[in-house]
Amino acid sequence: MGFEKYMFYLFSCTLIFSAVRVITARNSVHAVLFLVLTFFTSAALWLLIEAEFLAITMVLVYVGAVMVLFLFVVMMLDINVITRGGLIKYLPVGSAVATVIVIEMMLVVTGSGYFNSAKYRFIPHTTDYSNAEELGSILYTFYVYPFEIASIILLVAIIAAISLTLRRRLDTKSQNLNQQIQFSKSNRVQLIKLAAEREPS
Amino acid sequence: MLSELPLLSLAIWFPVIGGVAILFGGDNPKFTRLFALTVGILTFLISTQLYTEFNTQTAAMQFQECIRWIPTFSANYHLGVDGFSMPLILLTAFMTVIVIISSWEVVKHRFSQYMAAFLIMEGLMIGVFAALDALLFYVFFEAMLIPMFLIIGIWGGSRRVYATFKFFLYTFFGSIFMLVALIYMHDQAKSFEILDFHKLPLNMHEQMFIFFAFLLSFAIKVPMWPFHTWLPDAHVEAPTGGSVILAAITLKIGGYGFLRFILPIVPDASAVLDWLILTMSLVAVVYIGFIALMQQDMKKLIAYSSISHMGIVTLGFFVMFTLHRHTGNFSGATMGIEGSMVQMVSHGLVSGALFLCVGVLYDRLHSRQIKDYGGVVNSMPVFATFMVLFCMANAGLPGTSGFVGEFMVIMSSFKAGFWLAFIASFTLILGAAYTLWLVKRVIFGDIRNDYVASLEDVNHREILMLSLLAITVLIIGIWPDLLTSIMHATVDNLLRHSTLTKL
Amino acid sequence: MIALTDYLMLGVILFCIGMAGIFLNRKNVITMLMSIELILLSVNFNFIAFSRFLNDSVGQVFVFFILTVAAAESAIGLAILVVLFRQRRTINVTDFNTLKG
Amino acid sequence: MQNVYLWIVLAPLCGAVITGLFGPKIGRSRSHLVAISGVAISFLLSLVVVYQHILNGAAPYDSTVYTWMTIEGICLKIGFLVDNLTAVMICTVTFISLMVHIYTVGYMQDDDGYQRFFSYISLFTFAMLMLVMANNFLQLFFGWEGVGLVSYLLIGFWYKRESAIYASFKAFLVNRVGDFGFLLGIAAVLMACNSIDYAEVFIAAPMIARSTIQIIPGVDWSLMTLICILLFIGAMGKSAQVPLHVWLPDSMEGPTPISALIHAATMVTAGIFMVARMSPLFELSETALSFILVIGSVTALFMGFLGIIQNDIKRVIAYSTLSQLGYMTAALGVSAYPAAIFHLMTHAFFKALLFLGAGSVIIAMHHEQDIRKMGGIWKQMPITWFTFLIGTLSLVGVPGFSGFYSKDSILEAVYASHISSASFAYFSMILGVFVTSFYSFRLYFTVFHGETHIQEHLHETPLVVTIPLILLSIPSVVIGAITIEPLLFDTGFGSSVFVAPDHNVLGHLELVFHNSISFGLHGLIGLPFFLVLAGFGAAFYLYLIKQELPELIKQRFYKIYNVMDHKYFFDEIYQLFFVHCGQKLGTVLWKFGDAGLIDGLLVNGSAQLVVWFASMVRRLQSGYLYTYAFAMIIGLLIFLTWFITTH
Amino acid sequence: MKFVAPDLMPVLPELFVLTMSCIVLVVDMFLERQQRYITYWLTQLTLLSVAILILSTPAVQESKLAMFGHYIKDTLGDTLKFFICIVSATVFLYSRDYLKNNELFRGEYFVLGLFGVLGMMVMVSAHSLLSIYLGLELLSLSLYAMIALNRDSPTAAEAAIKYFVLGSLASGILLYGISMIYGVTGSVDLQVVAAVVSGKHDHDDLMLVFGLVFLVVGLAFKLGSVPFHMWIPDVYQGAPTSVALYISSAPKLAAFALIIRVLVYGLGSLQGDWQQMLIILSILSMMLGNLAAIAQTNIKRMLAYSTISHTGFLLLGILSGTLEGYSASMFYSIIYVLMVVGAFGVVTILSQSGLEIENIRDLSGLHHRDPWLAFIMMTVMMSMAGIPCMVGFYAKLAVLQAVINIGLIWLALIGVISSVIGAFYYLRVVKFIYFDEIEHLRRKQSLEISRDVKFVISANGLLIIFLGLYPTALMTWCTASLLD
Repeated sequence: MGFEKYMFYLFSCTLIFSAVRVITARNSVHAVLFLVLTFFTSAALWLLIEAEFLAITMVLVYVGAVMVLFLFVVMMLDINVITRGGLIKYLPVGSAVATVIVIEMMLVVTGSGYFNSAKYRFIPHTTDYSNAEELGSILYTFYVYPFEIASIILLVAIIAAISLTLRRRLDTKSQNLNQQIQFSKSNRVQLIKLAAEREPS
Repeated sequence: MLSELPLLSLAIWFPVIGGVAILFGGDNPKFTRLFALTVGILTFLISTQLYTEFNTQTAAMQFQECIRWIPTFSANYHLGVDGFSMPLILLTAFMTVIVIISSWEVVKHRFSQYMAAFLIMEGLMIGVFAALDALLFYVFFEAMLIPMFLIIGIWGGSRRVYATFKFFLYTFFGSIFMLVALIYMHDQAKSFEILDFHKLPLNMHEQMFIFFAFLLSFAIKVPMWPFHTWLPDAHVEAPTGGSVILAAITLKIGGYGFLRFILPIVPDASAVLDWLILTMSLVAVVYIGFIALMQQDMKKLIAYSSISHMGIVTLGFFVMFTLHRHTGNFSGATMGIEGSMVQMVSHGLVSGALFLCVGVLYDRLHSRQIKDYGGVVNSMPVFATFMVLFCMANAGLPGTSGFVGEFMVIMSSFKAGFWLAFIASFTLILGAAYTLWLVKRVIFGDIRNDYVASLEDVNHREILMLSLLAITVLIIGIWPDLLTSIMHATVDNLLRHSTLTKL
Repeated sequence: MIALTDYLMLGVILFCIGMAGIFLNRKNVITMLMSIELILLSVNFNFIAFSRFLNDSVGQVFVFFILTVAAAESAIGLAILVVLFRQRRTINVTDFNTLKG
Repeated sequence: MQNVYLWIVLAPLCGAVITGLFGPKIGRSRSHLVAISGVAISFLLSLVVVYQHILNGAAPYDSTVYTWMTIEGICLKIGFLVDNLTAVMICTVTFISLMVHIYTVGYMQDDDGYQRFFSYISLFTFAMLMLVMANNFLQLFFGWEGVGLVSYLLIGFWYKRESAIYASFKAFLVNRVGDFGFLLGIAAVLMACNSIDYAEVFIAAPMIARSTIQIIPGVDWSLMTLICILLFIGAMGKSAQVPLHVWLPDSMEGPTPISALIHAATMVTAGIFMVARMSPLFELSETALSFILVIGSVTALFMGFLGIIQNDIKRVIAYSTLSQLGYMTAALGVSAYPAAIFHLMTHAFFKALLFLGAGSVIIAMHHEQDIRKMGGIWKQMPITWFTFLIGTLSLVGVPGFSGFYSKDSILEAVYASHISSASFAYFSMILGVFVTSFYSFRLYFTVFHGETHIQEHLHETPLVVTIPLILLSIPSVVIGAITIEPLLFDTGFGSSVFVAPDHNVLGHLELVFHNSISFGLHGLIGLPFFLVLAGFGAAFYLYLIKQELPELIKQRFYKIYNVMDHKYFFDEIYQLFFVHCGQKLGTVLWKFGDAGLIDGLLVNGSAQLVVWFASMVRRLQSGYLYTYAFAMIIGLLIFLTWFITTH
Repeated sequence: MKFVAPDLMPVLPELFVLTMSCIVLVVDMFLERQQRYITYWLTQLTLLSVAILILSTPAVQESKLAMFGHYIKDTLGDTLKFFICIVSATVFLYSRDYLKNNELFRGEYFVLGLFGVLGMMVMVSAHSLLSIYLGLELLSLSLYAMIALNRDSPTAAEAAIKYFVLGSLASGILLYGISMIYGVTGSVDLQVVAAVVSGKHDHDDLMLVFGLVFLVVGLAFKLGSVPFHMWIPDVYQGAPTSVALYISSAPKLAAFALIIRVLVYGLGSLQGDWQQMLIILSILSMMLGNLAAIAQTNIKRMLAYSTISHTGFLLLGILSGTLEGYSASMFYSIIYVLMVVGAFGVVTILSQSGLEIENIRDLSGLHHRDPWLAFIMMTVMMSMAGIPCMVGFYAKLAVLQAVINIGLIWLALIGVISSVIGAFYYLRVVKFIYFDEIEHLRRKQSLEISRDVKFVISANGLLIIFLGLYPTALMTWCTASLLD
């Protein structure tokens, strides 16, 4: 079982490192890429406990779609490099709070030894077990209601994204033929009679 | 015939509906005031019916009406009157008529709303006195704040916003503690009936808590020293009618609360803490008396005098415990309580009348400052007569209603202890001092300035309202039995209640 | 064997990094959005771990839904961000304080 | 009979109400007709009463008119007690009042407030009658305050005068101080007897005398003494005894008829009457009696001194009133109640006479009151002069005049008394006789004799003025001689006055009394008469012969003069201690206590605190997203820490 | 594995809303700008028919599970859904003219609104932590979008991003809690969770409480109680008034349902723990909400803080842990919604012809411009302050009674004191309306209020008074809803 352990620690370290980099990277593009790495490693970790379907979904949906969206937005907004500032000032308090929470939560989760009880036992699947099949079979039966709601959520996201971002940009210089041909000389050029600037000599 | 009708409900809702009707009736002053006067007089007639058909022999609630109201809270729409509430209802109805007459043509601005506010106010105040359900009482008690808030805020003087906020928040602040106490007792009694509360056994700890909760509420309403500072502001800024109602009725609600709630519900706490009330009352009499002396604003002076007079009222309520401690029996307690009741009614009439008098002057010169007047008697002899009469009543001259209550309370408190009566009697000197000094500076003397010279004497309308009050003040002064005879049974009952320990 | 608590610890750490990312970061709204992703990821860790160690697939189904919702959320979040950027020409967190008090 | 009593009271009231409310409508003449007839009816009926009670010896009448209030079995009633004491009082009061009413027609004829004035004096009469006819303390207090009120109105009758309204205000307030004690006294009575009916209280009196009360914890005081002293404080206010006398001289600001009414028959006599009426109580407390005696004798002497230096014709008489009231009070102190009432009555006549006479002079002088500007007018105003002289002689106590009989009997009574401080009282009162004589004749000489300072020729006042003078001068001369025997030594006051056997000083006097003539003749060789003569002589010398001498004396003893000129600084002290300190206290309590501490600090302070908190809270909402998130995390952290550690 | 067809009958209202939303979405695409009112009326039609539909289904005797335990049909749900629909319909009515004036009268608004309603309905009748989460997200996402919908408003986007980030953070926290609960109980079905939790003993409690803390924090955020309230003021102020109106109203009912479902139905055995948390939350909310509201000049912001304080009161009832308390809270939340719809409604209605009501001062002299609206606004304010004769009083009374009932008098005292503080700013609104003169800028502006709007806002105001006189019916309804 040593190998799995090593893999776990390897991925865990990578995961934590990249997660930390996500929030500390100056360059947003880097941050997004670190997030991608985070997702990758977590997918790997999930594979370690035989949650294959979700691991795959993670990579496909998250890395493949959502992260790309992130990257897309980051690049579109053209704000890749941001000077750091302010962080140092609040860092002590902030990190202290974060550390306290981490320690507290860890103590609770591990301290009581509750999760080491017999109830929580890892039973490896047999080789003919299909994670996707199992999930799929309950997803469309017992979880049809949540599934439907999830679909509506996606629909809402679509509507929202479109209605928020779709607009006729004012600064694009596109031609409007209809307008163009409606103009004539009379409503474009106006002749104004001006008095002579100099006295006729 | 009339007694078959639900008189109390009529007395409450008739003016309220009348007020609402006026609100929707549009802005025709002529019609509005006639209508309002009609409503006011009819309500008064209804309430006189209460007097004439009142059975003085029993302490039980009379004219009772009881309908289930909010079963969730086991609250009922329960009305009824006894010897305490009936005179106050009568007073309310009477003073409202006076106020309507007083604002006949004086108020120019949003007239119909003014009238409506007073009529609605009347209904709510009668409701406060008639309610036998604590929740209903509270509802009326608080709802009353809204019209008063508007009356001061809309038609008030220059600092009206400050005054009305102070009035509202201060009173509200007090009453919420009462609400908590009421809920607590409801929790114990499973009912909001005040009469059930009277019977509710409570230990000392609970009684203390309830006592203070009620005290805060009623002490602010009365107002007792040191919770009085809202009153001068509110009085000064309120329009004449507002001051009248405020002084005549709303302060009485505080006093009424002592009788209806504190004494019968928490007798033991009252007995233990009576020194507190006595101290506050006596301080009010003396301290406020001195302050009243120095006021430069007529309304403020009368307002302070109100506080001082209400000190006598609370003194009378609570003197019985000391009395018992000193003499071993309760003989004399009745006199204290009835004296306080008479004092309340009388103060309602007298201070109301004084505010009307100030209003009469204010309508003409638009100043309430004493220094702007002087020698008013020269140009307004009839008015001066009334003013002097009411001032004398305020100073507690025998033959006027102002004397009766003070007399009885002092008599009673002497039994309780010499010094109580001694300090309370300072009201005789201080009351005379500040009131007559006011008279001296405003009414008498040579004409101070051209404005005073140009004053016109009271017209028929003003004579009507002032003489109505004057006659009432004199009648009560000359024959208080009219008023006290209806209370005897109730007071006896109260004494029985509050002398029995609940522990 | 990898213990359940190992995964839970990982979840805890991720959760806290995510939270720290939100309140430590003063410059970039996008980082905030990404921190949220981290928090959701930590929750996913929890669910999956529990699901596997309890031998109950509900947890994984839950994660499935979380992923879906998270995607939708990111879409909307980014859309709002775009709107914001178009108006303010910045995504600096410290610039977004016209609403306060 | 009840109707008679009722109408005695109601007739003046009707007069007052009619003239007061409808005066302007019914006109002057009808107004005074109404008022005068009201009092006249009252007077005639009171004669009936006198006839019934004093001459026929009818039993005292004690009955209720209506019940004011019943409470706890205590019946507070309005009712009449008519006995000999009352009869004497109402007769005196109505007679003087009637005279004043008639006189007023002449005196006030040019005044705008004519009807009002009649209304007031009728009301005054009514209140006084209510007072003397009361059969219980409540009604007594009603009348008590009633006369206070009307005196307030009357003193301030000329409301345009700043001094008048000041005086009226002062009078009312000082009276209120007295009433303060009086009301407490009533309360004490009520506490002790559970009744305020005279009859019941008097029956209970011996019982009260045995009980004690602790006012200062640990010290037992006799309840009766307390009651009596409290009641007497009331009397001090009304009857203007030191130190509550300060209002009386100022009350001269009112029109002269009022002064006559106040000083002679009503108001100031109320206190004397009250103590006499309460004799069953006062008799049981020697401490109280001594107190009364001291107060009375001090007033008698020291107020007399002040009369010497006054230059206002009415003020001189006013101080003489004070002094005479001191005599009456002293008489009460030695339990010579009949003597006090007797003096009250005779004093009422001659004092009314003096005031009205002074008023007559004032009318003639066109409302000039300074005696230094008068002089030598006796020829021009013979009736006034003569009646005034009679009044003066009566006042100083020349034997044969009414004043002599009453005053001498008081002196004798004091002399005979063994109550503590009686000797001091006797000394000061006997000295007072000289003083009285001196200032009275000083006044008389300065006004009517000596060189005239008036250019124009004065006319005698009209008949409406002089007739009352004449009518008053008759009793001033004779009433004493006639009534001394029935009032003092017969069972004159019958059961209405109670004197303890060992206080019965009049009993001693009775032993030596044969009849009024011999009493008068005996008076001619008594010490008092010599003192009167001495006073006369001194006044004659100083004010008619050596007129520059008073000025010299004044300069010589300037310090004493100064003290007296300032009336022993009573007014100044009161001004400083009560008025000034009261106002200061009021201002401090108001500005500092109320506006500053309670309203400023507590009420508005807490409101401001809330507002301040609000602005602080508001600042928490910084607008920065990370602050918000941070707050959430902190909240989470706190919750976590708390609930995890408690588990 | 057999495919089991779920019983769709109980879910009919949700399905109806879903279908109609899609129809509206599609129809709207083919509509010209001038025909947009069709979208509006379709939306109203949907909401009203759902309301009728809910009412017309026979009252269930006992709660009924559907959709494999993800959905529960009970009276509580029906009642709340009914009110959600009615309130949302009212909200759309009030905002109609506002939307037209501000170029927001677009199909998306209504579609998103409808989806939001759907989300609330899902929340209300959720019976598993999963459906709760999804309902919540559906609602939240719709709200995020609606806030930012006005792309020209500089504040809207800021409000949206703030709400979005914080909301997602809260969802994350909530989810973390759910995951812990799931980890301990092994289920997300509320019934199972409840059964497991009630069978647990001391040692497991730590884990449960650990999860509970996260859950409560997440719920507190949705409800907007201190210290998880900070989004509320910014969002209310930044969002278009009509959206603020929407956010402030019906979602509170859903949030109430959420708390009842999770804390009471699911974790009722942990009442001792969440009671303490709710006490803290409620004290902080009452005090801080009222305090901060005093300092506000912006009316929407003020109402936001007032909402926060009301949240505190609402929690009072829930934390009492008695049926009486729950029904008091339910009553409170319904009444609160009634009031806040009135308040924001008046503000929305008044925001006409480019003169947005932003500051409280903008209401100056409203009495002169429209006495009736002024009266309604006063009624609402007084009701919010808890002055009797207005129904707000009974709401407060009911929750106070609930806490006093369990002996927490001090808590009731804190509550009432804070309500005194709160009365100040409500009164200040009345002051501007009644005591002050019209601002110069608005003097010429005449108010044009559609008849239907006027009718409904009047009904709204009068209902507050009527219920103030006779609250019995509604109270009984609330109690009855919670009985099964």
